[in-house]
Amino acid sequence: MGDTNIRKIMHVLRHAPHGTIYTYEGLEMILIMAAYEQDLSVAFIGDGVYALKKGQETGGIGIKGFAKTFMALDGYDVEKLYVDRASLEERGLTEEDLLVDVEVMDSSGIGRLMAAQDVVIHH
Amino acid sequence: MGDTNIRKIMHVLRHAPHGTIYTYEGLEMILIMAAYEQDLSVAFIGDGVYALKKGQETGGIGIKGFAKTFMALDGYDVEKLYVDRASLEERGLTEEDLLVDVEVMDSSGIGRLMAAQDVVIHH
Amino acid sequence: MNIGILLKEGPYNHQASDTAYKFAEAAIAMGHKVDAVFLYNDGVTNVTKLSDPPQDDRNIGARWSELSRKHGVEVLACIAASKRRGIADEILIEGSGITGLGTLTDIAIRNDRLVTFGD
Amino acid sequence: MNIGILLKEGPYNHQASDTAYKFAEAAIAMGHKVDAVFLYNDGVTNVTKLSDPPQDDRNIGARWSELSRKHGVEVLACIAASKRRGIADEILIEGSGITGLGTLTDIAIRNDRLVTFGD
Amino acid sequence: MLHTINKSPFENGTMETCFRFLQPGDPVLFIEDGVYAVQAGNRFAEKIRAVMESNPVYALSPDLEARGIDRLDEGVSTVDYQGFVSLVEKHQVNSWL
Amino acid sequence: MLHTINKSPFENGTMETCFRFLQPGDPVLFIEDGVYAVQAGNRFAEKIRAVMESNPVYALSPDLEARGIDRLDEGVSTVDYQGFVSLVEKHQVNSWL
Repeated sequence: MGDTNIRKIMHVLRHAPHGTIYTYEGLEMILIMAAYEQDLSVAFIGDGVYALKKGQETGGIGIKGFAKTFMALDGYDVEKLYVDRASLEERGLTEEDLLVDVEVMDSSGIGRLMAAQDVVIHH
Repeated sequence: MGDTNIRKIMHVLRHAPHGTIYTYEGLEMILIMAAYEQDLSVAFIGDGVYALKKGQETGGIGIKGFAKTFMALDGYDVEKLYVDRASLEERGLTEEDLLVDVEVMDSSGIGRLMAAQDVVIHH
Repeated sequence: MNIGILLKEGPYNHQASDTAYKFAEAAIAMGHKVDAVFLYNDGVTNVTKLSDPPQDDRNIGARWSELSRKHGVEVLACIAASKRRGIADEILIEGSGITGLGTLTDIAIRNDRLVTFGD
Repeated sequence: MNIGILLKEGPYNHQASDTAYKFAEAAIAMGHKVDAVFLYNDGVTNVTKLSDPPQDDRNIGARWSELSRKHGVEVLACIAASKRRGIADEILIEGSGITGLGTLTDIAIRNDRLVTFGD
Repeated sequence: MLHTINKSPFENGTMETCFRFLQPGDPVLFIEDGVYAVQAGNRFAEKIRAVMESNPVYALSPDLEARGIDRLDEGVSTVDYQGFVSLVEKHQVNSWL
Repeated sequence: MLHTINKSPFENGTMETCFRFLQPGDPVLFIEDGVYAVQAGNRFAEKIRAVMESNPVYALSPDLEARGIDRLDEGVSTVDYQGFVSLVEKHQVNSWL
């Protein structure tokens, strides 16, 4: 890997928000890594798609909300956001339910992108 | 509940051993509670049935094994051990694969026992 | 009604601590007695006073401490689970203690309900 | 081959710490360099020196400490995750440290592999 | 007996396991990530409907709001934390973790 | 790319999710509670067989022994921790947690 300074790093969000901290701390990691000018991408798979659901109001559970931080990713030049189509569909969600613009892809397409990464980190 | 000193307490083991500590710490709890002369029972449901699998040798993973402790439950007067039949069957296991004598029951039977408990603790 | 709570996961990583706290708060507001919160498995890490979350986030340890002080709720961590995970007397939040599983048995026996929260 | 390890769960509760350790040990035995073990989420609780497991059980913290001392493996806990969970300088095992997520990024960039263990 | 379920049924088998052991009339309360089960139009709509033929089904409203779930399967009731406590007043509790 | 799976498929959807994203030829390694997937005669035998048509499947032997699993689905290879490292030498890693 010494022949290139740019690594392809994919973060895979697979957990629903709030029930566990994985999505939130995953997002914190993505924001830091964004400053390092690597080739970053984020895939939302399974319950990970819920992280992008519009209308999350966390006041009642007493946990700080962070859904809007996904809208800031663009400002950090994290623009490759992939959402697994099958995960959306079985949850009865469509692109209109999501807070940010994403690329909705089939599993095989996301799988091909995954296979091309230097580093894959699941959250 | 003031009218009786004996509580019906059911422990439900639902996790496989070794991958997480829940089964092991669950067993520690059962052994302590056994000294209090309550009406204790233990149900093995889902991956919990793996706790009783014969032939576990944990030397290679560097974790202390505890399967044989289940064989000691009898000595602590914990004799009500119920195993969910469907959980065994989908895992390709039979009573012969298990370390201790248990009562293999249908879900509905275990469900009726559960419903009669004062306390149910999942591990 | 007298209620005991069994909490089986640590703070922040799982919502269990938050739900247990909100449940306890609601029960107290309704006039019930929350007798004790017993911490087991990773739940014992709820009572370290070294926790220092961001200022705009909830402080879960401090919240348990206050519940204990204001409403007499015993906040107790299992000793065997605590030893494994490095929870020791010198780092306990005020109002909490370390005890054996026999205490949980007492809690299960003397209360009308034992409600479990975890992963 | 140079290897970085990302460990996302605490000791004892999940097997992740054990598998990560056994993997690191095997890689070193095969002549590879294990550059660093980075601790994230509940993984930061791997490095508390207050852990005191039963004598017949493995001591996971001491094991990381020894790996660091014998083989120069950096054992690093994320600072934000550590603060939430009460992992602070005064209770760290020898050979471990607390650092930022930038360090993990460096680890991911400078090694041939980043291998993750968790729940 | 009150059964609580705190896991998403999409990633975890807890809900389906719980349903096998339910007794008729036992209330079921979805909390935390469990509330995704009762979002209208998802893959589990038929299973939830089947359970509701014999069991009352509740979901914790602060958990629904936190997750942006506004459309629920028909027949699901919502409760807040005090409503959760009220259910616990009436029933012993079986928390399916 | 090497895919590792550490969860029992009976309680958790990780294995089935991973299988949807696998590329032909990618090796799959079951570790920790994941190894229950390849015990012969269980409910997942057909799924494992289907994956093996396009992908090599491994299971970590110390994890199999710890769980008392001696009969494996035909075609599954076992590796120890050094064998795990050898797979990592040949492939980038995708740990499905």
